[in-house]
Parts: sequence; C-alpha cells; structure tokens
Amino acid sequence: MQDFLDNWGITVMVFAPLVGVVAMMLLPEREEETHKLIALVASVASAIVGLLLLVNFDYDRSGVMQFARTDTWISVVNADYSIGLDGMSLPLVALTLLVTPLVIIYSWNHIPSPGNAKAFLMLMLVLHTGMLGTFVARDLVLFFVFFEVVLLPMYFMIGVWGGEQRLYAAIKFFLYTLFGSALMLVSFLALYWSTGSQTFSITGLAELVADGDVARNTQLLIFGGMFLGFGIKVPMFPFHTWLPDAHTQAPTQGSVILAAVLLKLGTYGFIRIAIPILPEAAVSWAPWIGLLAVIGIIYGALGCLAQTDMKRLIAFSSVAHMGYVMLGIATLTDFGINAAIFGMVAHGLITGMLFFIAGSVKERYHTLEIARLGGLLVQAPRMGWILGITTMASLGLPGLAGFWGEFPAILAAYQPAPGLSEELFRVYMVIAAIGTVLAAAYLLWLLQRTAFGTPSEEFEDDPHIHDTVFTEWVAWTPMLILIVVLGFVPSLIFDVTNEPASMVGEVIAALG
Amino acid sequence: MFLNQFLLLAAALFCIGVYGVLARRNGVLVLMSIELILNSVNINLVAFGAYHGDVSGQVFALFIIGVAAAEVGVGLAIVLLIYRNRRSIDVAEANLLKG
Amino acid sequence: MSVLAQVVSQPEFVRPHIDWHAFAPELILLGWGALVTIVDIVGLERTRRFMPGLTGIGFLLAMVPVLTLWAQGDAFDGATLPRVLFDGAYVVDHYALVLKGLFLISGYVVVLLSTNYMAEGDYHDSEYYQLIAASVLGMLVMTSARDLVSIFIALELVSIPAYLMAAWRKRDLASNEAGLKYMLMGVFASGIMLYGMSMLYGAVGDTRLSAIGPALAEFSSSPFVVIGALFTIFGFAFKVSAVPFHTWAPDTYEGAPTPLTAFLAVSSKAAGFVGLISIILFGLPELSEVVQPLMWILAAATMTIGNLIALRQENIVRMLAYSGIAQAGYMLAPLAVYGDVPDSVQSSIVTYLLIYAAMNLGAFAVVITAARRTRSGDISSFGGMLNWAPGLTAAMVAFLFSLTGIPPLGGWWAKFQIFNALIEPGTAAGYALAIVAAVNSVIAAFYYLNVAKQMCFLPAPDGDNSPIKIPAPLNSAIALTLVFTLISGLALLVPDITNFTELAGSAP
Amino acid sequence: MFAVEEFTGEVVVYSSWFYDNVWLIPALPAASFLIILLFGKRLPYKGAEVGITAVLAAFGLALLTTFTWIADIETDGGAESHSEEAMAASGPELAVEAEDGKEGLKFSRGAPVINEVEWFGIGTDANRVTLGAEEGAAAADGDADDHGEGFGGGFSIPIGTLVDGQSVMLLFVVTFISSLVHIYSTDYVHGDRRFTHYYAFLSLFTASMLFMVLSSSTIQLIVGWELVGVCSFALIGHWWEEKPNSDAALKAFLTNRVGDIGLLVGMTILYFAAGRTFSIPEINEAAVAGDIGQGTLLISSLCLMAAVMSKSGQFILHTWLPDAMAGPTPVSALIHAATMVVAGVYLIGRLYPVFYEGFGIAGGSINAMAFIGGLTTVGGGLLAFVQRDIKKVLAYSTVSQLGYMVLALGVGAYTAGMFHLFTHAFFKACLFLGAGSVSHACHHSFDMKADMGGLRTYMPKTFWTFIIGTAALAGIPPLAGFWSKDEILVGTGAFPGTDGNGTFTIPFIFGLITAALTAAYMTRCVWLTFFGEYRGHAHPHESGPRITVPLIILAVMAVWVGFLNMPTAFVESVGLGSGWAHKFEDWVEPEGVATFVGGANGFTHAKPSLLLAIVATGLGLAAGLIVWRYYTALYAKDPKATEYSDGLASRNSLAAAGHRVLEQKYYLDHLYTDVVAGGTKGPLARAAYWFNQNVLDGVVNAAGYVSTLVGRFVYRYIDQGVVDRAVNVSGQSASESGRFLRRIQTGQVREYASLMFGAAAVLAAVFIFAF
Repeated sequence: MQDFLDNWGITVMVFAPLVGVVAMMLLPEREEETHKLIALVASVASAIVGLLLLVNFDYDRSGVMQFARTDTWISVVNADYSIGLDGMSLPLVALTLLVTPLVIIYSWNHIPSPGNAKAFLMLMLVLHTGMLGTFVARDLVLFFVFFEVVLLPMYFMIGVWGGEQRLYAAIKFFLYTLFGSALMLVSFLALYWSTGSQTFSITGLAELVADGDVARNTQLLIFGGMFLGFGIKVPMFPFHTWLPDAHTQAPTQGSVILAAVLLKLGTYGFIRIAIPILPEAAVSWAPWIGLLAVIGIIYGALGCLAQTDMKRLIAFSSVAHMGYVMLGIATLTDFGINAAIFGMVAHGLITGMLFFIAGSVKERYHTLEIARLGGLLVQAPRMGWILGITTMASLGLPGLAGFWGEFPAILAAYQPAPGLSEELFRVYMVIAAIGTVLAAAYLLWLLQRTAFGTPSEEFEDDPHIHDTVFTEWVAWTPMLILIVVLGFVPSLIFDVTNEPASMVGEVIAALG
Repeated sequence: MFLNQFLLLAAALFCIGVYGVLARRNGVLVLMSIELILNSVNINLVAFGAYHGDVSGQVFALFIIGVAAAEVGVGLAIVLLIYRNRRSIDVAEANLLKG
Repeated sequence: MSVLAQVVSQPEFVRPHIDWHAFAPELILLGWGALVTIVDIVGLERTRRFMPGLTGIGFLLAMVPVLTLWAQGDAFDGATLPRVLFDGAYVVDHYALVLKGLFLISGYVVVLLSTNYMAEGDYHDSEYYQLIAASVLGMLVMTSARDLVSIFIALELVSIPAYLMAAWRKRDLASNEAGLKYMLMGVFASGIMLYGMSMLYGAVGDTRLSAIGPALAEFSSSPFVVIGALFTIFGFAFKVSAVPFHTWAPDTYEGAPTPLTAFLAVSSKAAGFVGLISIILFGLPELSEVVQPLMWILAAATMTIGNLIALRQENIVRMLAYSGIAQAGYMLAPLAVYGDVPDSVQSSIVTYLLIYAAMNLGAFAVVITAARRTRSGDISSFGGMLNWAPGLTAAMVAFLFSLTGIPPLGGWWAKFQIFNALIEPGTAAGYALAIVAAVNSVIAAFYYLNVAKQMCFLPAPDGDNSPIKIPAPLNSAIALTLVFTLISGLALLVPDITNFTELAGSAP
Repeated sequence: MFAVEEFTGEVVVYSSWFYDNVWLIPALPAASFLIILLFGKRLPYKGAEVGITAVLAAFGLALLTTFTWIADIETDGGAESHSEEAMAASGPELAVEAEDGKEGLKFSRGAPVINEVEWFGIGTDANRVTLGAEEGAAAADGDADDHGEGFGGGFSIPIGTLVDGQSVMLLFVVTFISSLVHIYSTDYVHGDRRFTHYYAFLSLFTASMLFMVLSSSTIQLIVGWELVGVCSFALIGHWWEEKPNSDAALKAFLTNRVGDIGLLVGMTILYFAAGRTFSIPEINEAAVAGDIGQGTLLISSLCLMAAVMSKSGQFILHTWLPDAMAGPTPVSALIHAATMVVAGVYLIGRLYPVFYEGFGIAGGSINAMAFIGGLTTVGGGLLAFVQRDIKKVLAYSTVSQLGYMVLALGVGAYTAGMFHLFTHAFFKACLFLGAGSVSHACHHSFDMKADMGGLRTYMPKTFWTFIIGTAALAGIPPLAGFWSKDEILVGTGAFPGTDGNGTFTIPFIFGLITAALTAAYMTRCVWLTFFGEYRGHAHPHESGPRITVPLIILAVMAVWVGFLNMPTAFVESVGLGSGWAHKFEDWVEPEGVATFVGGANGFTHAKPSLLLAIVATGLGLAAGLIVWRYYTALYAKDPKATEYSDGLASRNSLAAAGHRVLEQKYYLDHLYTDVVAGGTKGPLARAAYWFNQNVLDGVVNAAGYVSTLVGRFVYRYIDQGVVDRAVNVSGQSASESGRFLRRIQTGQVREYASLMFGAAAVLAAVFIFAF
C-alpha cells in the first residue's frame, strides 16, 4: 500500500477524473443520472486516494516533497513528469479534493441551463485534473501544462452555462489568463536558458539561481514575466477586471471552483515558483506587489460597495481578499506566507460557499439584484443563517476561518523580510487594516439587504422559494464545518504549511 | 569579360518585366512580362556560368526555360478559363475576392 | 561541381552511383502517379471512383521506404543517414525523412478530405488526384533538395499543379480568380526568387547550398549577395505567405476548393518552409547578421498583421487563411535567431510544421464536413454546431485550442518549441520577438475562440438541430489529425523525431 | 500596582484547581450555545433552561474562583500588609522568577495565574514556544526573548487563561449579571418569534465575553473582542425584520470595526515591540521594563485607544451605543451597559502599563485618554438630558459613565476605574432591567413623555429598585456609585491634598460637571417615568417575579458593593478595623514593583479627601433638586405636561416674540428653574444633542455614505471607466486596426504584385544600406 502510494498515489489521484471523462464520453448524453454517478465516483475516487495520501503524509517532514516521483517526459528540453506533495501544496490539494465532489453533488439537481449534464460534468472533471496537477507539479513545464489545462473547461463552463453576458465574460477570462501565461512561459524558458544548465526542475532552478548563475537584472525581468502570469490569475489590481465578469457570469459551480481553487493557482505560483526560485528579484518586486495588494484590498472593497448584484459583489470581494493573500506573500516572511496559504484555503471555502448561496438564491428568486431581495431569513431561514455565518467568516471574524488569513497577513506586514522597507509595509499594514472595515461594510450591507427585513411583495408568496434542500446540505455542510473548525483550530493548516513557508522565509532572510 | 553588360541587360529586362506585371491589365501581357523576368534570370545565369567557367548556370537556365513553358502553359489555361467565364482577360476585373 | 557539370566536362560518361533506397519514396510516388494516370486513361469513367483510394494508397506505399530509411538506415544497405546523392545536391537525412513523412501523410489526409467534395461536385476528379500526387512529389523532392536547381524544380513542381487545382471549379468565378491570382503572383514571385538565386550563383559559382554556404563568408554583406539572399528568401516568403507577400493567400484560399485550400495552407506552406529552412540554414549560415533582422521583421509583421486582420474575418476559410499567415509568423520567428542556435531553430520549425499540419488539416476537415450542411463559409452559420454535431464540435474545439496553443493539445508544444528556440541564445532580439509572439498568441486566441463561441455558445441560425452524417473519409481524416494533435500535445513522439541536433549547421 | 522602590521579593503565583480549570467558565455557556443551536427548539422551554443552567453553573464556578482568589489574597498578606512597606517585605513560597534575571513586572501579590497551551505555532520548530500548564508566565520569558533575536524565528500563538484580580472581578460581574438577565428574559422575551435564537446568542455572548476576559494573549483578546461584537450585532438586530434594527446592528458592528483597525494595528505593534509575543504579561513587562520605546508605546496606545473608543462608546465613536438600544432590553442591560461595553475599559486595564507609559500618565496633567474620557463623560451626560426614550437616557448615561471610567484610567486611578466598572455594572443593569420592566408594563414603549408618568403607584417594586439604581448612579452616599465616583475624582489629583499621579485639573472639572449632570438627568428620568400622572393608554401593572427578583437582587448589590472599597480614613472614622478598607483594591490590583523608564515617576494612589466628597455629593444633590423643582413646578401647572410649552428652546422664531413678552411675568416667576435647569437642559443639552445627531452621528453616517459613493465612483469611473476600459479599448483597437489593415486586401492582383515587389525593393534597399 505504502509502496503504491509512494509511486502511484499522486498520479492516480490526478488522473482518476480523466478515467471518468473517458467513461462518460462513451455513454450517450441522455443517461444523465449515470453521468452524474460516474462524475461523482471519479471525483470521490480521486478524493479517496488523496485522503490516503493525506493520511500517509509524514507531517513531521512537511517541508519535504513526499510521494515524489520523477520520470523523464520530454527529454529534448529536460522536462520531467515530476510530482510530489509537500506542506505548501497539501492544503490546496485537499481543498481541491474537497470542493470538486461537493460541486458535483450540488450539480445533482442544479445543472444550469441549457442542461447537458454529460458535457458539464466532463468539463468539471478535466478541470479537477488540471487543478490537482498544478498543485503537485514540480517541473515548470508540467506546471505550465496543468496551469493551462484549466483554462479550457472553465471557458466552456462560463460560455455555455453562464449568464447573460457569458460570451464576453468567457472570452475575457480566457484572453487575460492566456496573456499572463504566455509571458509566464517566456519567463520559464528564460530561466531555463539563463541558468546555463538546462533544467525545468523547480528545486534545481532554485539552487542554480542561488549559486549565482543568473544575473540580477535577468532575474528581475524573469520575475516580472511570472508576476504577470500569476498576478493575472490571482487576480491583482489592475489585472482583476476579468474576475467580476467571469465570476458573475459563470454558473454557480463554475464560480465556486473559480473562487475556491482557480484563483489560488496564481498565488500558489508565487510561493511555489516565483519567490523560491528568484528570491533576490522577489525582494525587489515585493514593495510593488505589496502596493498592488493593498490597492486591491481597498479597491476591491470600494468596488463591492458599488455593486447592485449579489454575485458581482461577492466576485469583487475576491479582489480584496486575494489582496490580503498577496500582502502576506509580499512580506516574504514565513509568517506572511503561512498566512497567505491559510488565506487561500479560507477564501476558497468562504467565497466558494458564498457563491453556492448566491447560486441557490438565484435559483429561487431568479434574480440576484440586491434591491429586489430581502427577507431570506424569513423565507429560507436555514439558508439565511448559512449566509450570515459565511459573511461573518468572510469579513474576517475570529473564530471562523477568514480571520487567520487576514490578521496574520496584516501582522506580517508590520515586519517584512529584511531588505524590505519597514515603513512602507507598515503603511500597507494600516491600509490593509482599514480594508477590514470596508469588508465588514459591504458584507454586512449585503447581509442586511438580502437576509434581513421582510421579503418584497414580488416574492412574498412565491412557492418556488423554499429552504435548503438535501443536495445543498450535503454540498455545504463539509465546507461550513471546515470554516468553523479552521477558525478554531488553525493549526490544522499552519502545522502543515509551517515548514515549507519557513524554508522560503529563510531563503529570503539569508539574502538580507 | 563583358559580365557587367550582361548583368545590366538582365537587370533592365527584369525591370521591364516587373513594370509589365505591375502596369498591364491584360492577362496575357502580364504572363509575357513574367516571361521577360524569367529570361532576364536566364541571361544572368548563363553569363555567370560563363564567367565562372561552370556549366551549372547553363543547366539551371535550361531548367528555367522548361519550367517557364509549363508555367505559361498553365497560366494561359487559366486566363482562357477566365475569358470563357467573363469574356474578358482584364486582371483588374478579377476582384471578387478581397478583404 | 555539380553532377551535370561532370557530364559536360568529362569525355567519358561515368554512371553516377545512385542510392535507390534513399530515392525510393520519390520513385514510388512517381511510378504510382504514372500508374494512376494510365489507369485513368484506360478505365475512364469506370475507374473514377477508385481514384482517391488509389492515390491514397500511393502515398502510403511511399511511406514504406521513408520508414525503412528512418528505422534501418544504417543496416539495410550499409549506407548511413545522412545519405548524400548527386554530389550533395540531394540529401536524405532525418530532417528530410520527417518532412517526407509529413508531406505524404498530409497528402493522404487531403485526399481523404477531397474524396466526397470532388465526388459530389461533378469535377474532373481523376486529374485532381494526379495533380495532388505531382505536387506532393515536388514536396518530397523539396525536403531533400540541397541545390538551387533542385529546390527551384521542387518548388515549381509543388506550385504548378496547385495553380491548376486552385481554379478547379471551372464555372465558379471565385475559383477562377483564385487560380489567376495564385498563378500570377506565384510566377512573379518565382521570377523574383530566381533573380535572387542567379545573384547567389553569380557570387559563388556553384548551385549547391553546401558550396554556397561557406563561400558567402567572404562576401558577407556586399549588396550583390544581399539582394541575392533577400530575393531568394522573398520567393519563399511568398510561398509561406509571410507579410507583405501574403496578399494572394486569403483570396486564393477563399476561392479555391476547400480541400485544396487545406492543401495549400498546410502542405504547400510547409514545402515553402522546408525550402526556406534549407536555403537559410544550409545556404546562408554566414549571412546571419543580414538575414536575422530580416526574418525578425517578417516574423513580427506576419504574426501581428495576420492576427489583426483575422480578427475581422467573417468567413471561416478566410479566417483560417489569415490565421495561417499568423501561424507562419510563429514559424518564421526562430529564423530570427538561426545564426546562434541553428539546431534548435530547425527542430522547432519542423516541430511546428508537423503539429500545425495536423491541427490545421483537422480544422479544415471539420469545416469541410460542417459546410456540407451549412453550405456557407460564414462563421455565423456554424452556430449551434454543438447541438447538431457534438463530436465534430469537440474535435473542432480541440483543433482551435491547439491552434491557440493551449495544453494539452499539440499547439502548445509547437509554440513552446518556438519560444524555446527564440530564448535559447539569450539575445535581446530573441526575447523581444518572444514577447511579440506571446502577445500575438493572445490576439489569435480571440478569433479562434470566436469560432468556438459560435459553435458552442450560440444557437443555430436556422434553428435546425438534427444531427448530421459524416462521411467515412472525413471521419478518418478528423480522427487521424485529432489523434496526432493529442499525442503531440503530450509531447510524445514529436520531440523524438524532430531532434535534429546532429544535422543542422553541418550541411553535407 | 507599580511602585518606585526596588523590589527585592519574588513573584508570587497562586495555584488552585479553580485557576487551572477556569476555562470551564466560558466553556459552559459555549456548550450551552451549541446545545441550544442544535436542539433548542425541541426542548420544553425552547432552550432557555439550557442557557440558564449553564450560566448559573458558570456563575457558581466564577463565585468559587472569586472566593478562592480573595482567600489567596487575604492569606497572602491581606489588608494588613497592603501598605507599601509591608508589601516589599512579603516573600511567599510559590515564587517563580524570570530566569534571565531581567527587570520586569514583579508581583508581590496578585500575580496573574496563567494556564496556556499552544494554540498553534508558525515558524521554525526549534524556536517554537511550548507552554505547559505548569510553566507560568515567567517560564515564557526566556523563550520570548529568543524570538526577539534574529529573523524568522518561531511564533507561538497560545490559548489559555489568565487569572488575576481584574479578570476574576469581571468573571464575577459577567456571570452574575448574565445569570440575572437569563432569568429575567424568560419573562421579558416570552413568546418572542426567535426565543431560542435569543438564548443561543445570550449563551454565545456570555461565552465570548468570558473568553475575552480570561485571555492571556492579545490574540485571544482580539478573538473574544470580535466575538462579543458579533453577538452584540446579532442581538441588536434580534428583530431584523425592521430596518432600523438591522441598521442599528450594522452601525454598531461597523463602528466597532473602525476601532478594530486600531486594535489590530496596536496589537501588531506591541507584538513586535515586545519581542514577538502575544502574551499580555510579557507585553506589560516589556512596557514597564523600558524595552519598548516611548514613541512606539504612544503610537500603540493611541491605536488601542481607537478600539477602546469604539467598543466603550467614547466620543466620537459612541454613536452606535444609543442606537444599539434597538435590541431587547435585557440585552441592553447585559451587553450595552454592564459587560461588553466595558471591554474597552477592561482592555486598558489589561494593558495598563502600556497605556501608562505610552501616555506618560505619571506626573501629567492631561492626556488623550483622560481627555477623551472627560469629554465623553460630560457629553454623554448632556445628551442624556434631552432623550424622550428611557433607554436612550440610560444609554447616554452609560456613555457618560464609561467616559468616567476611561477618565479614571487616564489619570492613573486604575483601581478607581475598575471599581467604577464594577459598581456601574450593578446599578446600570438594575436601571436597564427596571426600564425593561416599565416598558413591559407600558406596551413595550420606551417613550417617557408619551407613555409613562406616575408609574410609582402601579409598579412599586420596579419604582423602588429604579430609585436605588438612580441614587447609586447619581453618587448619593452611601450607595455604590458614590464610592467609586468619589475615588475617581480623588484620583485626578487635582483637588488640593489628594496627591494623585499628576494634577489632572481638566478631567477633574469634567468629572465634577458630570457628577452634577448625572443627578440632574436621572432625576428628570425618574420624574418623567414614575411621577406626575400616567400619560399612556395601557394598563400598567407590576411585572412578575422573574423580572422583579433580578431587579431586587441588583438593587441590593447597588446598595452595598460600594463598601468594598472604602478609604482607610473613613473606615477608621466609623470604627471599623482598617482591614475593611480598600478590599477591592487588594483583590483586584496586583501589587509589585516595576522599573520605570527613568525610574522617577511611579504609580501612586491618591489620598481621599472628605471635603471633595462633600463638594461632589453636594453638587449632585443640588442639581437633582433643581431639576426636581423644575418638574414639580411644571406639574403644578399641568399634571400631564412634560416640558414647558414655551421653554427657552422652543422660543426660536420671530413669530413667538409677542407671545414671549406677554408671558414675561411667567418667566420672572420661573426664572430660576427655567434659566438654570432649563438652560442646561434646553439649549446646552439640545445643542449637544444637535451636534451629536447631526455632526457626530452625521459623520458616521456620512462615512458610510461617502464610502459607498466613493465605491460607486471608483467602480464606475475607474474600474469600468479606466481599468476595464483600457482592456476593452486595446481589444477594440486591435480589431479596428484589423479593419484598417483589411484595406490592403483590395482584391486587385496588380496591387498585390505592387505591394510584393515594393516591399521586396524597399527591404532590399534598407538592408543594402544597413549592411
């Protein structure tokens, strides 16, 4: 068993969904239930293998790549099929493994218009593979491939099953990301050649760069390329404009996946690739990243205040929340990076949850216009409660998951890594702290307008409006439990991320 | 030797040919202008061949003559086709496809 | 001394040694082409429906020696790759073999594409297939040609049948016009190219690239040589439809029969690239400081302008034409750094050619199939295709995204190789072009996605969603290209056969 | 607390099962919250029984803990040794000293008992702190210094309990009042639409408050701080169907969030400044030992002050508190009078060395804290004057009293501040619950003018308890408020002969004014509610025992708790042993020696002054009597009137001028009452109210409004207009250039040829010239 996991565990976990895709491809479209079942089985199979990995993971050595395996893939460019799991990727892999099956369960009776469960779930599974692959890849080419693989399914998910403006949103999402990743690829290749010994191995490159094989200016430029690639995916101000559209137009499931996992690919790229490989450049770029992060925090919050659509508001809030994550990363300290990883998971759960609720509200009220909603607590009290808890979590209430991504990031900004300007980061800290007020403002405002009060006449006696149904409970409960549990036992994540984050922090500290 | 004279002749022929291609509207005349260009090349090749004392230039020229015949043959066939459908061999009128 | 020079200068004719095995693909295709012609002449109408199959078999038969040469080139008859024939004018190496394979297979696919189109269109189809065979023969010659004369012959052998085929729909004015434009421009471009070739010959006194290459070192940048080199390159730039020599392409593509368009966009363009690679890498290695900036400009202009115009196209074939122009820009790009890293440049362009052939032929195959129903080339007429042809749509999406360069579809590996070659030397020019290419890939995505959008997101314009029947030849063409697109996307096979490290730069 | 002398003794740490298991106290209501949440609706009493059981159990434990604490203190020297000479000599057994021998906070008595476990840690393993239950605060010292060294060391975030006088006192208050409120609510919110939810949140609130009170680390404090905020939010918005209620809830939460910026930033600064520690004792120690620069301390104090201002309703962030009265009255009593709102005061007390050093309280005459407190106390008092709503009167009164506490802490009168917190909890809870009882009788109205009056005959128990509460609040001896208020006034050190930590004249004057104001507005409130004639339309009746018993209990407390901290002189003069004096101080204030920055100024206790007590009480009585006179005169004129129809305030138009002249006689008659009482009540208080509603509250509302506007602007013009547009425009321009470039493709083959040859010629020319 151990042997199997060591050699094949990750591979099986990543590619199990594709087996489901093949199976579904062979079945006719009309057997919808079978498709749902296959999709669920595939994603759960992946999750079970993932769970075995999680159980067998040696938590005392979370800084080390485990279940690692490296096979030659493209010998021409020395690109390997190199995968592994460490403390940095583990929480995100776990998040992905959790969210996809839940989304599939939610889809059981929420296949968005115009239907076609087969195609929808196939895309979902492809997406799953892509996301998992990105988190386990230890080779830049492999990473790039997986990073891009997620584009396609998401494009179709938005384009086919999305809202009114879906065409615009889908293409915007696609083009933005493609732009970033094209430049990212250029950066990867530049790195590959400029070290002098051609390798795409992340650790190998980090060592080569540390040995001084790459000129400082080259490093800066390469980092710039990666910054664009990852920054767009995060998304950081001012590359964020694809996000509100994509989130708003995507079907519920798409929004959930986008918020929960996809955005993390960018931030994960920073802490897995950009910073460890190019620490010197990271130090030079960090003030700018920090600046964009705090601009994002305030800007995202202001954007939220202006929204009249529930889903768009939640979407904009991602800009602000990812700002905290990026601020944590920009401090380049172990503390900040820990906070960032926590922030990613927390944001994934919370915002994912918010999108779930928005989807269910839309399904019942056929609108997400905040002005027309109200009295959710009256008409669907359980859902109203869930919305309340989730908003509280989102605004960073201690005792719920959101806080541990936000406060430590602010804390870390007080004392950034050596070599970074303390004064500057302290200003960022204060701005970020102000952001928490705005976050509370728009989220509570949302809560007040949607959950409190009494239902408007229009929906007062609408028979379609019912409380949470079974599939929703199944899909939501694990997320809600995690939101609370992580709020009280943050060590669940911090214990895992600690070592790898410290390793990054030490690399930076060694420079200063 | 008189290499330069041959080259200048060839260049002049080439230019005339190019002018013909660009200025003539008559399909047949365009083909003939191209023929001029090809012949200027032949002159070049033969002259260079002689200059270098190397036969491959002349061989090249022979091939060009052969190929030119084929080209003109195909070209005339197409012009003829156009004429049959349009009753005109004005290449300027062929502007159905654009943009 | 070329082979004919020997004939002239030596009183006694000595029969040159001919490596028949190395020459076998061309011979088989030639013989088979003759056979097909004879069958056609003898059988007339009765044999007509066997023509596509027969021609296809010819391509596959010619593949046999290609494979044996590749696999057992060392052992079969004692000769090793590269096999040099005719005193260096004709070389069979891995590079040539890979491309021969490409041309034969893509020829075969074009035959598959043409089968129903020709059979249903009431054209003279027998001759059409013979002409394709002739054109492919020219391409086979092109891969091995290392001499200005043979390159020229090969180029004309590729082009002249294509002129005819472009005008194949005799009663269609658009087709006539396509043929006319293609022919006039092609011949004119040949003239320019020949003028340049004559200059190169004049400077060196030899037509073999292996002789021209080193000899040009002395001339480095005399106007004479520069004009020779530039004009020669322009001839090929026309063939690969590089901006500003691209103007014929959209018109011809649109007017010509669609299978032929596929042939032009893929095989013929690839042949142009082969010639270009041969000329530049083998013939002009010493002239890199002149040719590199030229290729930089051509590549940047080609990809940018091609993409920008493609944005505004409403006709799918025309869009594919412009997209093909842009793709040619990517393929030209590595030549902007060939002086530094000839090996990678050669590998990357050939990689791109292989993958491009698969995905573009696939896209054309889908267009031809879908057009059987829509009877129109308008992109908007493809609306709702997801409903009436889901499999076809999935395939088209794969081809489009491959063209965009999204992993895990072939196109990404092709682009990756291009970027790789551009960045390898670490020059500013290389980086700059890589960034231009990166930005362009985003612009390109827009119009590829536009097609995907029409097919997947929008309803059918006529509201008819009944499924369509796909003829077997088209089905197999799509399957073939799709499989290759997917395989190459996982970076299998292609990297292994395009790794020419031992060849380039050391022209025989 | 801190004294100048060198301390030679050792740190004393008490131990007891109760201290080690004090976590049970918050755990009980927390468990109750979960049970009510999950099963509440299915229980016979809809969850109320669970909440009451849990909170009573918690109260029992808290009581035992309190007694243990008192017993420990008493054994450890007790009252006899509280004098400074004796204190220095005391050297008990259970001593643990900081291992590095560094000067820091050293307690001779009442040292905090800390039980911590690592909540989670971040950073390299080697440096991580692990705190066992046995190792006390001192053990953490050594490790704390390690973090300070070098970069990227370990971080440990502990969770645990800190038991000392201050937390024990709050434990007692919170559980006590919470128990009463739980019982009271069974009647008061009986039949409410969300009865179960109500109890769930009461339990959660109690748990959070206790969690915060017991916090041993700043991070735990923040967690508790936010959690009580949320409970407050939920309970203010308990009747969220009505928009004003949810508005009030939002306002409360958001205003508190503004203060939280300060909390987060301030705690962050302290975390790093104190050598990377969240531990409250360690931070205090660092502040006292001079490890933190004065500037840093000042900045962090100011930041934390923002949090205090929002949580404890200090000017200018107080406006949410009166609005918070939208919640059910028992909630107002528990959260917005007795417990949660004093969290800010508690925070100051918890980190007192930081504030003390940061504001340079020693030897000062004014500082931000004292000034804000003074301003709040007077401002709140004035505002309380003009309210119609009985709960709002009490709310502003709470604001005023909280200002008093902050003022006390600002002038260095730590014990006085804490003592006032303690006494205030009882009489203010009593008043609020009394107001609830009144409204319960009057159709749930809180409008004193329209729906009350003359209620003393209908509900005597409520009346008498209310009177006791009022008297205690007004500082009438010998009720609780008198003692604590007096001590604060003394603590300012401004009155001759009191010798405080400095000479805080302005706060002293503020304090005196408030003493008078409090008596005045409470008299008005009592008169309007209980005297005169009944003006409502209901049938007022006395409330049931579940309401009146808590009232009586609280009234009893309000009577006697003041005796806990009598001055020595007084105790001696009435013939009790000096052991009766300053019990509260002994129990709550830790004693020890600290090394101050500069070492010159220490923390001292002021000397009580009989004269001052008389003056302050006299002022209060006088003010009360004037108001009383005003209303009796009014009553004589019209039994149902609540205000002169043409009082100063209403004569503000030219049209009224003639009327005024005619009424001159009337005015002469009432010059006294009108100008003095009405003058205060009318223009001044009204002006203050106007300022409050339109400026301060307006600022808060405007802040919300403006940020929404800014949000809209940014979204519409910057986001959609510039950032997003830039992207779209670049897309369009690409497309447009495509359109332009299409024109090349004319369809004319000769033009194609020209282009081709032209390009060839140009390129050739360029390259020939270039090379």
